[in-house]
Amino acid sequence: MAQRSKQVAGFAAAVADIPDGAVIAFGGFAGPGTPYNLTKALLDQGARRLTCIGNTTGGAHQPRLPDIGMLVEAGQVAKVVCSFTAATRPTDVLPFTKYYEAGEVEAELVPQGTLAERLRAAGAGIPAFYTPAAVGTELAEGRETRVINGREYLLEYALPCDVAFIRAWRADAAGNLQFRLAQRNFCPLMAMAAKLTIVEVEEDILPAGALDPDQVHLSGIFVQRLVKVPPAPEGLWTVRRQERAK
Amino acid sequence: MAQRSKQVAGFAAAVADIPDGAVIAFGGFAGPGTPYNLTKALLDQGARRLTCIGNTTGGAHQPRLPDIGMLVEAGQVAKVVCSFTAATRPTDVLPFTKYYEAGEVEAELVPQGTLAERLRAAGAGIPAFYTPAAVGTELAEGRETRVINGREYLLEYALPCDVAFIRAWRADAAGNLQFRLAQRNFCPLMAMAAKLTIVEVEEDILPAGALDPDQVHLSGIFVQRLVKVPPAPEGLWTVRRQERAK
Amino acid sequence: MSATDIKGWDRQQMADRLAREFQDGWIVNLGVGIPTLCSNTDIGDRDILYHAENGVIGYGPVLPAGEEDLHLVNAGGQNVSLRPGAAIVHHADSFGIIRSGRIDVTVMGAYEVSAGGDFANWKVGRAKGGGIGGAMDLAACAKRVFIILEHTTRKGEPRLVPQCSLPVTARGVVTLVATNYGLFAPTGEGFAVIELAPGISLDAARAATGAPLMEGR
Amino acid sequence: MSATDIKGWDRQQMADRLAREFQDGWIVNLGVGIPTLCSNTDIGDRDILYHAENGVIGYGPVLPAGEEDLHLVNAGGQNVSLRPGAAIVHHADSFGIIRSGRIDVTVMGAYEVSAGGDFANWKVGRAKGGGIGGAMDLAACAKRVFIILEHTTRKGEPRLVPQCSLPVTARGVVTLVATNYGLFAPTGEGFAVIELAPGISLDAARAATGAPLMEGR
Repeated sequence: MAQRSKQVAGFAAAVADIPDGAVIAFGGFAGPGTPYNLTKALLDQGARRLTCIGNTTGGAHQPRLPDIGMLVEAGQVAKVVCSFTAATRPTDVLPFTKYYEAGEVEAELVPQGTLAERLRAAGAGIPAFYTPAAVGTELAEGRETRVINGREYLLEYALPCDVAFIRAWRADAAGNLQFRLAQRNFCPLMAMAAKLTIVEVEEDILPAGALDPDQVHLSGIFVQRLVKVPPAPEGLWTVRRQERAK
Repeated sequence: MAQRSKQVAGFAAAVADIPDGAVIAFGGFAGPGTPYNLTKALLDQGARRLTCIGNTTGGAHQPRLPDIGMLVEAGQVAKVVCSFTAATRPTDVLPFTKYYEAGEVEAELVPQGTLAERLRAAGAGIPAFYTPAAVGTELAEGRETRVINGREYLLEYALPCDVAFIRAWRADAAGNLQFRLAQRNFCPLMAMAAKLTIVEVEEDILPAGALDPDQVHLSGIFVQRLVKVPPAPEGLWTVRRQERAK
Repeated sequence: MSATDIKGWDRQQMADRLAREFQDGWIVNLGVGIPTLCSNTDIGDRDILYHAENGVIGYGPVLPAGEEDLHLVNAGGQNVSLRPGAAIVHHADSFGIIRSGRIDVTVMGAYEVSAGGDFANWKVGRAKGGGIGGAMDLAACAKRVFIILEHTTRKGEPRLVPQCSLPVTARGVVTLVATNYGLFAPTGEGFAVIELAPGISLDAARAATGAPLMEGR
Repeated sequence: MSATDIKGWDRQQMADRLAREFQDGWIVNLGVGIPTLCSNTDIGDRDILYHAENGVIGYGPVLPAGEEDLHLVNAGGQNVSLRPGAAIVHHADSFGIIRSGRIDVTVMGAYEVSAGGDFANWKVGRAKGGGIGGAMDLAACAKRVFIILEHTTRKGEPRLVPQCSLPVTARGVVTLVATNYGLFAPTGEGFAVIELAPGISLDAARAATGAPLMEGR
């Protein structure tokens, strides 16, 4: 059995065929797992009318690294699906918020656990499920609920994606991934939900068989393309690691 | 922060307080992950009117090790929930089947993926979900279905358990587990679905902190009691390993 | 084995013939019994990933006694080997792979296959209950369902039939059927004959089949 | 800080006071902002497990600059340490822990808390959209919801109110509220005063609260 490598040459090549109108999920939570390099390549590539799924639209911290908010600013985004369209503190203002307030982009605001579960459902072939989150809130107004064993639940639908951009620590050529610590977050779920998963990988990509099968966090079944993050300044790491490198 | 160990002294102590009428999930698939020692202790303990959840009721192979079928034979079981109430070949006859045919025990037959997902749902606080499995079959007759995006799905409910009996390879005192290879199967899902998870552990129980947090397959949040499997003949391993030890 | 004198392909040959249909890059799930023999077939340069319901992804041939790893079984409970690039997931993730449509083909045994592509493999008529395992999830969700079965029962009755008499596992999903008589495809009205096993004539196949057999794919 | 001259507890003291309520064996989730300060509190012999929405289970204090692991953050994005027995799960499993009722207490910030135990922390009145994060899942499913907030707005308006004026995050779930003025418990009709911060009189607290304050727990 031949095992072809899923490694591709660079970020531009990895995102070249993403069409206008694609639904793209962006991994990451407060830094770890965020696909900065793939997002930068998509800014360069220019696909438009995108639907972008992520926990946040980014931009809460300086210096900024490529994020969904920058795609919005570049006019590439029709809609975002996320658990924050505004910052947790009303005094912070996200770059995204002004585009949203101005009606230049749509947003679907989803509780974080529901977002994770909707992605997981898409990846698991579950078209819809019930959840207790958001019952009795403005988000549930006019929506279908169901009482099960005496408690009210909200019907939620799977959230399938065309593409997932995620970041991992290690990968083998078959696409099996390991995440390090908080890097895992939404990344495996988005890969499961997507038809095409593209991964930026921090370490050198290993030959198939180099990872212990018991220690794989995401099976290569869910992964189509791998790109090694090159050293800075060509490759984007994290804000703080870049600062430290100076 | 003190970390108390979840290790208990022996199998009898670990199962002593399981009451009549308990709903118990039994891990394992074709050998690996099967909690033979905990099942044996439950046979000795004698709790009755149990609901037993497992992929099979066991007994398809000789020599037999403790299984749900033996609990049925001992008169301890009111109902089983499983994906096989008969063998895959009609020429094989499971010990369970004659009790079921005679009406001495109830059975709920569930497709294997639905069984796994119902356990996972219980562990994830999802009370119900839709699945394509079993649509159009005898199992779906008279049940609620829903068309989503043009396809028909069956409504399935979570399957919560009072107790899970599972088997793991390694554990730390905080209850974090590692399974080895095919041992994983239903075990983490049953632990998530249960109020009380009791684990038989093959290797010596390690101090908290000995397992890499990235390499834990089931968080100790889902685990309450750990028992080390002693060497044979006191501890039951697997049929073949016991045979080899002779 | 069929109870008749006609033999045709043996079990491994039936498995080999279906394995020839596996395309490069496919993810394949093999059911208990004859289908597991497909993982013994030499697939040459093709990149085929075998998936088992119990979460073993990327397994290979069954290992001989004494070389097995007792923690490692396929869905049939056989002690298999792992290929480079293997990964382990739990049962919910394994069936997530199945339900999300990522299995290119599932190969299963059956009691009956109908001309319309229905099949029955979980319950015999007289029994209370049955043995479903992962068959209903796989049948409903895999991109293709291939069936391997003896062409007739031990009594010589056809298993390729106009309509299933037993409770079905799924409807309208079977696209290829390998029997000891050859390789067939349900067409709705009957079965197309793709290939006959050595020594099996079209007349002999027609005589042992409950639905019309049409020549050509 | 409150815009008034009255200070009472500072942020760490508010967090410390609520952390004193954590019982031995609890699993605790800490929200962004002041609640994260609870993980700095010395909890002595108590066995407390801190759970973060991003799947970091068993974390400890924030690490000083230069000692951080950049792959490791809590739900507030702070670089924390891990305690022995820590484990990492993905977001769906992390919220599975939350929804299945395994979080003994979640501590969150808020704009308003009502006498009936409703609270609002995701949307300010004028905004389109808001910032929910994990708050709605946690509020609906944790065994207990504790809130930390400044007793009044910068303009001196009460945040402990008869009814929330902002869109709620969940209804009837809050059991304890720590403010710079003290520790309070919603009773339905108002708030019970459990403890007042040094220098805060009952009259001063009443004057800064939008609902009746009752003495005693």
